Amino acid sequence: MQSTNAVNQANYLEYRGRFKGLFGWIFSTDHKRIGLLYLYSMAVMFSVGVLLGLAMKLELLAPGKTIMDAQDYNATFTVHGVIMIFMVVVPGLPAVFGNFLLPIMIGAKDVAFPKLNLLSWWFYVAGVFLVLAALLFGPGTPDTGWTFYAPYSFKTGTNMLPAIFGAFILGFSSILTGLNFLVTIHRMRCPGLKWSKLSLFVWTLYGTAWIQLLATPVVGITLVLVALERLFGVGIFDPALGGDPILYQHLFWIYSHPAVYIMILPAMGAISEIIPTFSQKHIFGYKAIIASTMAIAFVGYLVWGHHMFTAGMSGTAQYYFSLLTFLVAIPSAIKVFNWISTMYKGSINIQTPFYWAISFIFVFMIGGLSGLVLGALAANIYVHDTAFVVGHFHYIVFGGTGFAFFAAIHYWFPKIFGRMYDKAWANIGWIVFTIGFLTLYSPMFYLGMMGMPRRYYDYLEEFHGGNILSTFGSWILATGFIIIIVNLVRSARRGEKAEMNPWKGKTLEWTVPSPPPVENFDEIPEIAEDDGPYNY
Amino acid sequence: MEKVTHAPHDHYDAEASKIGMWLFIFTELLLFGILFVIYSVYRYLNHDAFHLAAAELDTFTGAVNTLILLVSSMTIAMSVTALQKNNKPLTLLLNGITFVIGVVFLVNKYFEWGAKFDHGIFPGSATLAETLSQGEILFFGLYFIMTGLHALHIIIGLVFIAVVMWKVARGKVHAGRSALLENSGLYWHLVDIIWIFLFPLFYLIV
Amino acid sequence: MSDEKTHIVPYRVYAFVLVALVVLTFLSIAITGYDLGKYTVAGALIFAVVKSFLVLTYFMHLKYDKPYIKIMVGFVFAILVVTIVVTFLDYLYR
Amino acid sequence: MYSSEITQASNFVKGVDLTFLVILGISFFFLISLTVLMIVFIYKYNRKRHPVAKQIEGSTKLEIIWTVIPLLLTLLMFYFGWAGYKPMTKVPDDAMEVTVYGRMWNFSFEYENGKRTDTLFLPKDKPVKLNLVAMDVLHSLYIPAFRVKQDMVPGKENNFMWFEPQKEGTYELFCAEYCGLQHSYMYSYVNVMEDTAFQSWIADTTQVLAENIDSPTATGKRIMQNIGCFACHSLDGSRLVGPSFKGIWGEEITVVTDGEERQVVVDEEYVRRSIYEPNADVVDGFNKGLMLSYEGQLSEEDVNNIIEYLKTVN
Ligand code: HEA
Ligand code: HEA
Ligand code: HEC
Ligand code: CUA
Ligand SMILES: [Cu+2]
Repeated sequence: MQSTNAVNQANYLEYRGRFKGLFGWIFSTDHKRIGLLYLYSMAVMFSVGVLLGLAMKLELLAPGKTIMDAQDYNATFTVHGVIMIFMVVVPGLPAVFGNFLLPIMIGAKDVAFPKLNLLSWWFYVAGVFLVLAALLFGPGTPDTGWTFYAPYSFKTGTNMLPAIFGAFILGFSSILTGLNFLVTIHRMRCPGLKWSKLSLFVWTLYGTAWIQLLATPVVGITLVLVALERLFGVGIFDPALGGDPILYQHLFWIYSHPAVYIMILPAMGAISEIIPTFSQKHIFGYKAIIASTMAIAFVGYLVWGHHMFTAGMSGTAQYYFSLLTFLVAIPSAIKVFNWISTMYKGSINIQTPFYWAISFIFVFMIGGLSGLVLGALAANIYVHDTAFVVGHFHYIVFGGTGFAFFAAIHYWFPKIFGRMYDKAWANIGWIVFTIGFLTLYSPMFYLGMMGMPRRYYDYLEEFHGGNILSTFGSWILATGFIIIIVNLVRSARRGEKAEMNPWKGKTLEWTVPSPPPVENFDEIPEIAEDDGPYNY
Repeated sequence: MEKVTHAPHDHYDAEASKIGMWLFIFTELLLFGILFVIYSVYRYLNHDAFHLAAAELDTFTGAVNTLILLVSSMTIAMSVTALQKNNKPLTLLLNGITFVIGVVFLVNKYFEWGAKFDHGIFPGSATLAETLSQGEILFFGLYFIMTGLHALHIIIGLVFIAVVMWKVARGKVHAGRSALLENSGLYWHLVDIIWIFLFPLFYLIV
Repeated sequence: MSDEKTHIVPYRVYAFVLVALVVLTFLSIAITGYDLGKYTVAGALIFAVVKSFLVLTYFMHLKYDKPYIKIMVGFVFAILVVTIVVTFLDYLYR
Repeated sequence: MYSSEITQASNFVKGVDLTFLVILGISFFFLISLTVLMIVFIYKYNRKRHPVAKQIEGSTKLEIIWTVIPLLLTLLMFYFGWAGYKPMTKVPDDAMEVTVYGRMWNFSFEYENGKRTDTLFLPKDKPVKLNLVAMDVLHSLYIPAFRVKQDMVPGKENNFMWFEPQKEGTYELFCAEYCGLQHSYMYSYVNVMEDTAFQSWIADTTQVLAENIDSPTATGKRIMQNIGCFACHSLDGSRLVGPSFKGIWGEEITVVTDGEERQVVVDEEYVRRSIYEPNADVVDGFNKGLMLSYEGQLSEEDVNNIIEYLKTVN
C-alpha cells in the first residue's frame, strides 16, 4: 500500500491543543488519545478486579473463614464480576485498540463523531464512579452476583441502585462507541478501500458494533426495571405480585450472551492480524473469516437460553437453545482452522505477540470446547452453576479476550508509544503468566465435575485439594502479570525508539510513523485495485 | 468519498449524521421492543386480567393523543420540505406546531395519570395490592412504565426540536445543512411509531 | 458532500399520508368494537404495523433512502420479531 | 467425573456420563491434534528453516470440509445431550412424591404422610418426584451423585424434578443457585436406604411422639431444626442474619413498627407475632423482609413448643 508519511505534523503524544497537560487529554477528541484514556482507566479498573480475584482465591484456600466473611465474599465476587465484565472486557479491545486503530486502518483522520467519542469515555468514567460509589457509601456493597438475578436483587438490603445505574451508563457508553464505529466504517473509508479490502480487525469491530448497538439496550431497560422494582414495587419480576423471575433471566441473557461475543470478536480480530504478520503470509480464508465473524454476531443473538437450562424453561426452548448453541460454535471452529492454516508454509518470526497469539489459540480452544460440554443438555444439568462454568468462562473470557489483549498490546505497542519494550522480559512474563493461568483455572474443571457449586464461600473438605492448587496458580499468574506490566510501563517511557513498521505488517497503520501524527495522514491514502490488507 | 482537505472536525457529512441517527433509533426500538416482549409474555400469562384492566383506561384520551401525535409527525416532516425550499418562516412555524402539539400531548398525559393516581392506581399503591389481581397489577405496572418512558422521549424530542428551531432561526441549519432538522424529525417519528403500538395495546384491546 | 442530491418531498404527499393514518386509526378503533375473540390482538397489531410502515416509508423518508439503510431497518425489526418468537418458545410450551 | 466408584447412583448417571465422554473425547482429539499441528508448523516453517513464505490465500474445499465435519460432530453432541436429558422430564406415574421447601438458607422435606425432615430419606430403586417450592428467592436443588439439578422458582407451578436412586448411601445435596449470605451453607444430605428400611422409617412416628411426651422444649428445638430457623438465628449469641436467640426471653428490645421505633419485651405474644408476621415489628439493626411468615407451615402447637424452647435458651 502506498505510504503517506506525515512527517511534518507533531505526533499525537506531544501535540499541544487548546489545553495543556491533563486537560489536553481528557478534553481531547483525538481518537488516539481517547484510546489511551480508555487504556489507562481500564488498567486501573482491571487491577482492582484482579486484586478482588486474588482475594477470593485466598479465601478459598481452605474451608471455613480464611480472610473474610461470607458477606464480604459475596460482595467480592459481585464486584469482581461487574468490573471485569462491564468495565474491562466489554469495552476492552474496541474501546482501546478500536479507537486507536480503526480510523488509521481505514485511512481516515478520525472517527465520524469525535465529540461523541469523547462523550463515550466520559460516560464510561461516570459509570465507573457510580459503581464505585455503590461500594463505598450506603448500606453495603451489592451482593447479587454480576447477573443481578431477580428476586434476590430487589430483596437484598445492599446498595443496588447506584450499581444498577452505573451499569446502565456503562451500557450507554458502549452503545455510543458502537454507533460511532458503524458510521465510521460506513462513511470514512479512504478511496479504493472496498468492503472486501478491510482488515479483519475492522471487520470484527463492525460485527461487534452491531451487537453493542442492538443488545445493550436490552440490559439497559432490564436493569432500569429492577431499579423501578426496588423503588416502587411495580411487580414486573416479583413473583409475589405476579411477575416471573424467569422472564428476568431471559432478558438478562438476551443481552449478556451476545455480550460474550462483544468480548471475543475483537479479540479474534486482533489474532487475525497478528498471525499473518508474523507468518509473513496472506491470511488463509479471508472471506471465510469474515463470514464466520458475521455468523457469530448473528447466531450469537439467538442462543441466550443456554444459561437457563435448569431454570425451568419449556422443553421446546431447551432443545432449541441447545441446538443453536452448538451451531454458534462452528464459526469459531472455522476461525481456529484458518489461523492454523495461515501458519502453514509461512515464514514464522517468533516474537512476543506471536507467543501470545498461539497461547490464545490454545486456551481459547480449551475454553470453547468446555463450552460445548455446557451446551449439551444432559451435561449442563450436571455442571451448571458449578466451578466447571467458572473454569469455562475464565478460560474463554480471560484466556480469550485477556490473552488477545496482551497479544494486541505487545503487537501495537511500538505504534502507540513509538518505543519498543524489552523483548526478553516480555517473553519471561508471557511464560510465567501462562503457567499461572493453567494452574489457576484447570482445577476448576475438576472441581466442577466433582460437584462443587460456584459462588460458594465455604466448601466441604473433599474440594480442598483442587482449591489449593488453584490458589497457588493465582500467585504465579500475578507474578507474571507484574513482570509484564512493569516491562510495558518502563518501556513506554524509556524504551528504544521504534521503527515505523517493526513487524513488517501490511495493514495501513504500519504506513504511518510511530507514534502517529495528530491527523494520522497528511494526505488520505488511496488503495489500488489489486492491493489488499494481507498481500505480502 | 472525495478528498477531504480541511480538518476532520468541521467536516459535514449529511449521510453520516443520518445513519448515526438511524442507528440511535435502532437502540431505542430495542429498548421499547423489550418492553413489548414483557408485555406480550404477561398478556399471554394473564389474558383475562389484561382485558379487565385495559377497560379501565380511557380510549378517548388515548385516541386524541394518537391523532394529535400523527398530525405533529406530519408537520415536522413538512418542515423539512419547507427548509429545503428555503422557506425559513414556514419551517419555524411547522416546527412550532409540532412543539405545541407535543406539549398538549404531555398535558393530556398529565391529566390521565392524575386521574389514575386519584383512584389510588399507581405503582406500589395499597389499592393496587388490595383490590386488584396480579395480572392487573402487572398491566398497570407496564402501563406506567411504558407510557412514562414514552413521555420521557416526548420531552427529549421537544428539547431536540427547540434546539433545532433556535439553530434554524440563527441560520445555522439551512437548506444546505439540514441534517439536524431531519434528525429531529426522525426522532419525533420514532416517538410516534412507538405510540402507534402503545395505543392499541393499552387502550384498544379490551 | 453537502450538495448531495436530496429528494424534496412535496407537502401534499405528507398530507395524504396523514389522512391515511387517521383513517387507519379510526378503523382500528372501530374494529375493536367487534368481538373478534382471539384475533383482537392480531387485528389491532396489523393496523399498527401498517401505520408504522407508512410512517417509516414516507415521514421517515425510507422510500427515498439508499437500499442499505432500508436493509438495516428491516433487519432490526426482524431481530425484534425473532427475539419475541424465541422467547415464546419457552412460554408457549411450558 | 464425580467419584467414579459410586457411579450408577441414579438412573440418569449413565446418560449424563456418556454425554461427557463423547464430548470430552471429541474435544481432546481436536485440542491435542490442533495443538500438535500448530507446534509442528511453528517449528517447520520457522523463519530460519523457511525464509520465504509461500502465499496461499485459501481453499474453498478445505473451508467446506471444516465446516461440515464440525457440524456433524456438534449434531452428534447435541444428540447425546438430548438423549441423556429427555428422560429427566418424564416422571413415571408411580413415583413417590416428596415436597421440598427451599428458603434462605435451608431445605426441608415433607413426605406424603406429613413427616418433615431436614435430610432427604429415600428408598432405593423407587422413582421419586420432588415437588419444589421456593419460599423467598431462587434456589436450586443439586445432587451431584445423581446428576440432577433444578432451580426452585418462587411462584412457579409445576416445579419438579425426579430420579430413581439406585445405590444405598449418603450423598450430598447442595443449593446451586446463589441465594444470599448463607448460600454456601445451604446444603444437606440424601440418605438412600433399602425399601424395607425406608418403609419402617417413614411409618415410624414414635420418635416424634416420644419426644412430644418427653418435653416440649426438645420438640421445639427439633421443629426449629427441621424447618431451618438456625440458618439465621444462632443459639450462642453470635450474630447471623437474624438476632441470636440466646437469652432473648424477657429481654427488652427496640423494634421498628411502621417506621417508628418502640420498646417491647419478648413474650409469648411477641414471639408468635415474630413468627407469623415477622415484618410487623422489625428488630432494630436487622433487615426487613428476610424472615418470611411461617403462617400455614407451623401450627399453633408447633409455635407453642418453639416458645417453650426459646424460654430455655440462655
Ligand atoms: C468471551 C466470552 C465467551 C465466549 C466466546 C463463550 C463461548 C461459548 N460459550 Fe460461554 N460463557 C461465558 C463467556 C463466553 N462463552 C461466560 C462469561 C459464561 C458464564 C456466565 C455466568 O453464568 O456468570 C458462559 C457460560 C456458558 C454457558 C452456560 C453455563 C451454565 O451456566 O450452565 C454455556 C452453555 O451452553 C456456554 C457455552 C458456550 C459455547 C458453546 C461457546 C462457543 O462459542 C465456543 C466456540 C469455540 C470452540 C468450539 C473452540 C474452538 C474450535 C475448535 C478447537 C475446533 C473443534 C470444534 C468442534 C468440533 C465444534 N457458555
Ligand atoms: C475478564 C474477566 C475476568 C477476569 C480477567 C477474571 C480474573 C480472575 N478471576 Fe474471575 N470472574 C469473572 C470474570 C473474570 N475474572 C466473572 C464474570 C465472574 C463471575 C462473578 C459472579 O459469579 O457473579 C468471576 C468469578 C470468579 C470466581 C468465582 C467466584 C465463585 O463462584 O465463588 C473466582 C474464584 O476464585 C475468580 C477468580 C479470579 C482470579 C483469581 C482472577 C484474576 O485475579 C487473575 C489475575 C489476572 C491477571 C494477573 C491479569 C489478566 C489480564 C487480562 C485479562 C488482560 C488485561 C486487560 C486490560 C488491562 C484491559 N473469579
Ligand atoms: C431468612 C432468615 C431467617 C429465618 C430462616 C428465620 N428468621 Fe427469625 N428473624 C430473621 C431476621 C432478619 C429477624 C430480624 C428482623 C425482624 O424482626 O423481622 C428475625 C427475627 C426473629 C425474631 C425476633 C427476634 C428478637 O430478637 O426479637 C424471632 C422470635 C424469630 N425471628 C424467630 C424465628 C423462628 C422461630 C424461625 C424458624 C421457624 C425463624 N425466625 C427463621 C431472619 C430469619
Ligand atoms: Cu439457596 Cu443458594
Ligand atoms: Cu452464553
